[in-house]
Amino acid sequence: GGDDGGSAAPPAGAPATTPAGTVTVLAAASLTESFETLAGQLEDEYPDLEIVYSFGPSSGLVEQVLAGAPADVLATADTSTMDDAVAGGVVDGEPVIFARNTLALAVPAGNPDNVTGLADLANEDLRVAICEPQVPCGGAAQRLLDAAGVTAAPDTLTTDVKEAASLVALGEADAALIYVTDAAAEGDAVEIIEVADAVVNEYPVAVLADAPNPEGARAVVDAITGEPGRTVLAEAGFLEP
Amino acid sequence: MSRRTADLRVPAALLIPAALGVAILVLPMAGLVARAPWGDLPSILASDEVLTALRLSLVTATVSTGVALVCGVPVAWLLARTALPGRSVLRGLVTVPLVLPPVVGGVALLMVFGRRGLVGAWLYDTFGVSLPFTTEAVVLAQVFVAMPFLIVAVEGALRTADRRYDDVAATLGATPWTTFRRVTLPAVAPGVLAGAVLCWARALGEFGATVTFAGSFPGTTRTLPLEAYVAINAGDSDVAIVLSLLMIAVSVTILVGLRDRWIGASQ
Amino acid sequence: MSRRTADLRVPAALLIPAALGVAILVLPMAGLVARAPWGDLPSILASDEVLTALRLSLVTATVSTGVALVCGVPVAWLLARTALPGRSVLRGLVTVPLVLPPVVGGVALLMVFGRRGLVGAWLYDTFGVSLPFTTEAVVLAQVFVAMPFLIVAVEGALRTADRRYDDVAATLGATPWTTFRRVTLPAVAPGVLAGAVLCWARALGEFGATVTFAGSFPGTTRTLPLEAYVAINAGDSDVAIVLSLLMIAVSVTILVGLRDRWIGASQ
Amino acid sequence: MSLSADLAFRRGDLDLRVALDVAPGAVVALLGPNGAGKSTTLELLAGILPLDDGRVELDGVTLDDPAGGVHVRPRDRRVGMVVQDYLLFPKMSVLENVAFGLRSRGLPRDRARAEAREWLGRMGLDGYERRRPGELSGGQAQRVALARALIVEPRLLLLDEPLAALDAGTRPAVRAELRRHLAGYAGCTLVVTHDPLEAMVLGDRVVVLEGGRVVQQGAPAEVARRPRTDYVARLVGLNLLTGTASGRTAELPSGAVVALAHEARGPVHIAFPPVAVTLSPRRPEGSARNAWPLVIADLEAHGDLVRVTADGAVPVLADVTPLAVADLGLEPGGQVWASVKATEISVYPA
Amino acid sequence: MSLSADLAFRRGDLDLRVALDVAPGAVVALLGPNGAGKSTTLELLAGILPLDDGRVELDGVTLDDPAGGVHVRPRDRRVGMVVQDYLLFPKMSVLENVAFGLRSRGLPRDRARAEAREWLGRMGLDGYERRRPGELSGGQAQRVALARALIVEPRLLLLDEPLAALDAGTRPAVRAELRRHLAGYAGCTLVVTHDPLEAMVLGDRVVVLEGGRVVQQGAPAEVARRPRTDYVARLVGLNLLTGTASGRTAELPSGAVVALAHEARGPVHIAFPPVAVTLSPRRPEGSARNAWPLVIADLEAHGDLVRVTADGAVPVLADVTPLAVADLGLEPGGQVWASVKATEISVYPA
Ligand SMILES: Nc1ncnc2c1ncn2[C@@H]1O[C@H](COP(=O)(O)OP(=O)(O)OP(=O)(O)O)[C@@H](O)[C@H]1O
Ligand SMILES: Nc1ncnc2c1ncn2[C@@H]1O[C@H](COP(=O)(O)OP(=O)(O)OP(=O)(O)O)[C@@H](O)[C@H]1O
Ligand SMILES: [Mg+2]
Ligand SMILES: [Mg+2]
Repeated sequence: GGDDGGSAAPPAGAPATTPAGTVTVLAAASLTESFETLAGQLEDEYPDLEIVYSFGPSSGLVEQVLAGAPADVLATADTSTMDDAVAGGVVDGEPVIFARNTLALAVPAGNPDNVTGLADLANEDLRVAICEPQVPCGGAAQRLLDAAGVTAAPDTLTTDVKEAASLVALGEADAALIYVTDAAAEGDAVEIIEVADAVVNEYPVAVLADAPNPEGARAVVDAITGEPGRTVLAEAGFLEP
Repeated sequence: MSRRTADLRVPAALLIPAALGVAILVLPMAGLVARAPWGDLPSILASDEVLTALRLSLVTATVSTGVALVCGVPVAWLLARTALPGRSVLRGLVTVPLVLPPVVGGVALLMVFGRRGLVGAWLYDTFGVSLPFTTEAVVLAQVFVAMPFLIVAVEGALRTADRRYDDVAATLGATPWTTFRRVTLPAVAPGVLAGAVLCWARALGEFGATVTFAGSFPGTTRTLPLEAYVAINAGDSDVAIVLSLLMIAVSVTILVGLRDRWIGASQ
Repeated sequence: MSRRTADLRVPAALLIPAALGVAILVLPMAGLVARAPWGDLPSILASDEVLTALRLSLVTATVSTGVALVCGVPVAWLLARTALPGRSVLRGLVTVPLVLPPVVGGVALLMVFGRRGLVGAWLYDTFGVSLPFTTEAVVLAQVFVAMPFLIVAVEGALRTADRRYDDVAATLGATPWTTFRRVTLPAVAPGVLAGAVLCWARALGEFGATVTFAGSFPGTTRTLPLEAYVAINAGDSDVAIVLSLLMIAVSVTILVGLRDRWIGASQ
Repeated sequence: MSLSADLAFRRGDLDLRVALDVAPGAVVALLGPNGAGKSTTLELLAGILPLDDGRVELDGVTLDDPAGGVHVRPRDRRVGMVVQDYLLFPKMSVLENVAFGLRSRGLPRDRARAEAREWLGRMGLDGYERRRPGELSGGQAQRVALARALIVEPRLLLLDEPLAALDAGTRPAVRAELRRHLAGYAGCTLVVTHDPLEAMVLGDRVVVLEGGRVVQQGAPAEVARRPRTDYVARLVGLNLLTGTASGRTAELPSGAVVALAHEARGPVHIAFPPVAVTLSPRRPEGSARNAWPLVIADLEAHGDLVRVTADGAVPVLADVTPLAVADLGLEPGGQVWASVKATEISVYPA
Repeated sequence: MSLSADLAFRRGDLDLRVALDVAPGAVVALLGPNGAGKSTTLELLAGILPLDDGRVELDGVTLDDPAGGVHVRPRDRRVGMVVQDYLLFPKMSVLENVAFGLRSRGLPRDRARAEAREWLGRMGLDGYERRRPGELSGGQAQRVALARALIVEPRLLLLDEPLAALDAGTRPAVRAELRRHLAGYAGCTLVVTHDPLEAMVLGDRVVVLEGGRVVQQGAPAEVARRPRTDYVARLVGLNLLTGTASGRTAELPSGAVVALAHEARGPVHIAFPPVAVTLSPRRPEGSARNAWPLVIADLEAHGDLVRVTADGAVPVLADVTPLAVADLGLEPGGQVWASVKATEISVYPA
């Protein structure tokens, strides 16, 4: 249980001390690498602090919080899922945007089909993967394509940006619109073609209303939104808010 | 034996765990029903996308079950009835897709049947055929994920059945194929049916391997679970719940109808 | 019958589809093996996280199978052997978790057993117990998802078995419980074993319902499939493949060993 | 403990209506052709099949009464049953099979096993305790089934051809064991058998079933002497004719006339043994007043004698010596005269 | 078509070593106590069980030769088999069961069914074509199994107690049908039976198995007259003693001496029928030179006679009339003298 952290925390309203106890963070899966680095740093700084992460799809995390999960912090990959949490009254205060992500045109290593820009996505002969319009990366892709006046001819609408990324990495898709961070995570298997005016996606974080350890939670949120977070996130390809 | 006297009193030692088991399985569904946005139901269900996805789901799951029956029952028979060397390892391998996280399964399928995969590259170069992103790929993904259920269930049934009937058929001059078709298979029909139900249901609910290997395109590869997953990822769990209830309703109707007819006929 | 003469020649009508079936199931694994980063293997496998997740996976899958056996076999018996009214609807309901996309299943579990859920609220208010995000929740999610496999397989076996043995036991004065325990159950042991294998494997590979209902906490709820998911999301698909191969290796070893022992003992 | 049963049951073509009364401790031998409903009768009494109508009372307690909604479950009836195909529990050892009933009634394992061991000994199966049923020969399996049923001292014992698979050496021993057991047994017993000798040895009373109905019953000797149906006649090895008597003659439906030794009137059965039939190539001139021309249908060696089946207005079976067969040149299709002395014929009302 | 088999096989306690030669068209009746290995012998010949050693040749073709690595599969042997528990295919109708073998050999469905229908008729099962095996009585099922085996005209016919479940009325008819069929049949037949009459009627030759070995074989009449083992003696209803003869007497292992009618030397068998035994309360004074004091072990009604089992230095079975039982006051445990005339005794080398 996540309850044990509560007893170690100072009583609410007490003067701020060094954060201690266990802080449970529910975070979108795409934040895995960055947040684990960040946790290491924080725990070095505050020896009494222990950060426990549960990574999962944003929507599932929100369901958990709505069902009364004894967690302290919620970080999602888009604002709409966070809005559901706010509407459910489980968030303490206003969520804060701590990172943004941009889309990039990804092609397999070596760019075998000589993709040059967004216009190639309309090519029927290319195998194109784009995110489903209803999910965050898909919405962003739609806006980007609309702005560029391109009618894409996708062969698959992936439900998760990771799928599009791995399709490119395996050479099954000739081109895909994916987040820069996901493209970066695929390493050498994927090449990025820069796109102008890539629309962004925002990552909000919030302390939860029923947080067993609000002190610690606030310290963690501060770290995410502050300098330490910015550095780590930037390394993974995220943009500043 | 429709006429045999049924002992209606059931021992508590069985009834109590059974009730617990039913509760675990049925209560969550009650939760879904309670949570469903009944007002929005008609509009969600009547949408073209949903109907297309439903049709695709039913067609692919049924075709996959057919393929699994044709290929899987013989595999079960090999495992249960022959002295094949390395049989127990084969049995283990055949069970593997059960434990493989479906997404990894999809990746594995891509690596073999994808355009650059072991078999896929050859198919592509020779015939110009590429499996991913086609309805065939959906079927292949479903077969991969669901056939093991059929195999294991049928093998269990074959082991329960009396082998001596096969011997008798052999002395009457029947080839192994005739024996299989006319003696062995009818004897294990309930087991095959059970396996087919498992397989069909698993194929209908299949998501991970499909989305990775076949992609998700309306009309060709987007089945109902994919539709539901999209809704969840878009933060629209209400729609996901409605779609799930739809799948439940359809499959329960089909399974109940089918089983009652089958069981009725075989008694 | 270890000594009976085995007819090693297998009819082509069975061999060809069987070979196809085996190819569909085994080739993708070959793909995984081909792709695996064999050099990094030792370091990945030796990491604390992986070992923790492995232990957690094995423990929860085994406990879940135990629970499913205790609760599921009686349910199968009810469905196959009693004249329960509404039996075919119950059979349909019990099969539902098979078609439910696992993530939706997780949502449904939250709605019932979550701290604000139908049953969960009562549990929390009365006993101060909250299920989600505990190892118990992992087990519950796995039971929900995997028990139907056991039930369907065991019901199939029960229908194949000869009911007259039960009658004989009754005339000898055996209670239904004794009959069940000493006559019925041994007769369908292969079917129960098959069902347990399916159930265990499905529980081991379970991901969607677990991540939603139990979360993904290292040490308490992050099983191997969740670990693989985390790896994929961290851009580490190699790790995910290694983890999958680990699951395959473990489960094949256990299943092969267990079945050979069981089958050896029961002959 | 007495049994009083009135059974009505339909299944497929079978329309069974049987009334049975068995006195305490009595053994009834149930005879009848294949498909007569013998096994069905036992299953009804065991409570495995439900009565359509009627009533079963054992020792004053109503076990079945469909009209009154009474149906006692098989396990509460304390019946012991041996079925035609044994149905030994395949996953239990022979010893566990036999001990099963005692264990089910709550006896501790050791005592149940000791007693089962004793019963196996009586059945000549020492040393077979640890075998599985699949490792037994047919006759061994049948003896295990018998021991499994007898050991529980049921109030009603239902045995369906319990000795059919036993070899000629074991059968008398097991039959004697069974007879000994039944003699000291207070419950009622029904034994189905196709062996007339077995019926006579084991049964206090014989009940013959045909087509779901009781066609004859009585003491074994009575049934053996005065068969009432062709089946019973063949069973006890007599020729049986049915006709209408008036004085010293009886007319058969075929028009043939049979001379009788005593006066009789009305419908009668006419019985005589095959050895009483004399065959001759021409119409006999002797004192036998009954002589009919017949055609030989079949010859079959039969111990020291040959059984001749002959058809005609008065179809008969005749037992003759092999010598006679050679002398008379008997062969299927040949003509022959059969004669029977009136004094060899027994006549009783039909 | 002739069969020549030399079988060696071990399973559990059974150590089977049997050599069999069956002439073309001949019928061998296989007799023996339960567990002797009769069913095992048939399964070996059918190819269902593998020989440990030896050789099976049918019509000059080697079917089994483990040393040479030859094993012809059951389906290529053209054997027909009726097993003790029938094993009718449960999901097929009776007609389909019988037609199965013909269909398997490629006959078109209609012809196979027509022929099956004919065979069912011969077995007295008209009208049962569409039943499932589960809806048959025991005897009906056995007749279907017999028809299923006979219809394929196998080269080797293996029948395991094919008539055991038949009622007394049907049995002679089915036995006659079987005999007729076998008479016009070129293949070899082995029939397992526990019924001595059946063995005599059906078998051209009798082979007796005990404990996995052939203990006696020969023409039925020869075996019936000169039994060589207790089992055979009981089977044919004779008393059998074994002793060492020197001149007109033979000494038994128990020390008792038997007077013989003719000279004999060396180890001999001594046989006499139970009816030849006279029982008397005191030592008889008549011409019977063989008289032994015995204790009565058992009495059993037996047709018109009572069979008395008596133990002592010379254990015997005696058949006496019920009147004699009453006169002599015979009862188990009572003392009695048994006497046999030397002329009633047959003696032959052991
Ligand atoms: N399940 C069934 N459905 C329809 N008819 C059945 C069923 N079971 C048995 N019968 C028929 O009922 C009749 C009586 O069967 P039963 O088994 O009682 O005969 P039986 O007297 O025991 O004969 P046998 O001496 O051959 O064992 C038979 O004609 C049989 O075919
Ligand atoms: N699977 C087995 N394993 C071990 N022993 C077996 C097995 N099957 C049969 N036996 C034994 O082998 C012996 C011969 O069996 P078989 O069935 O050949 O006897 P049978 O002569 O047909 O007897 P019956 O007249 O009782 O049918 C028996 O003692 C039996 O217990
Ligand atoms: Mg019967
Ligand atoms: Mg046998």
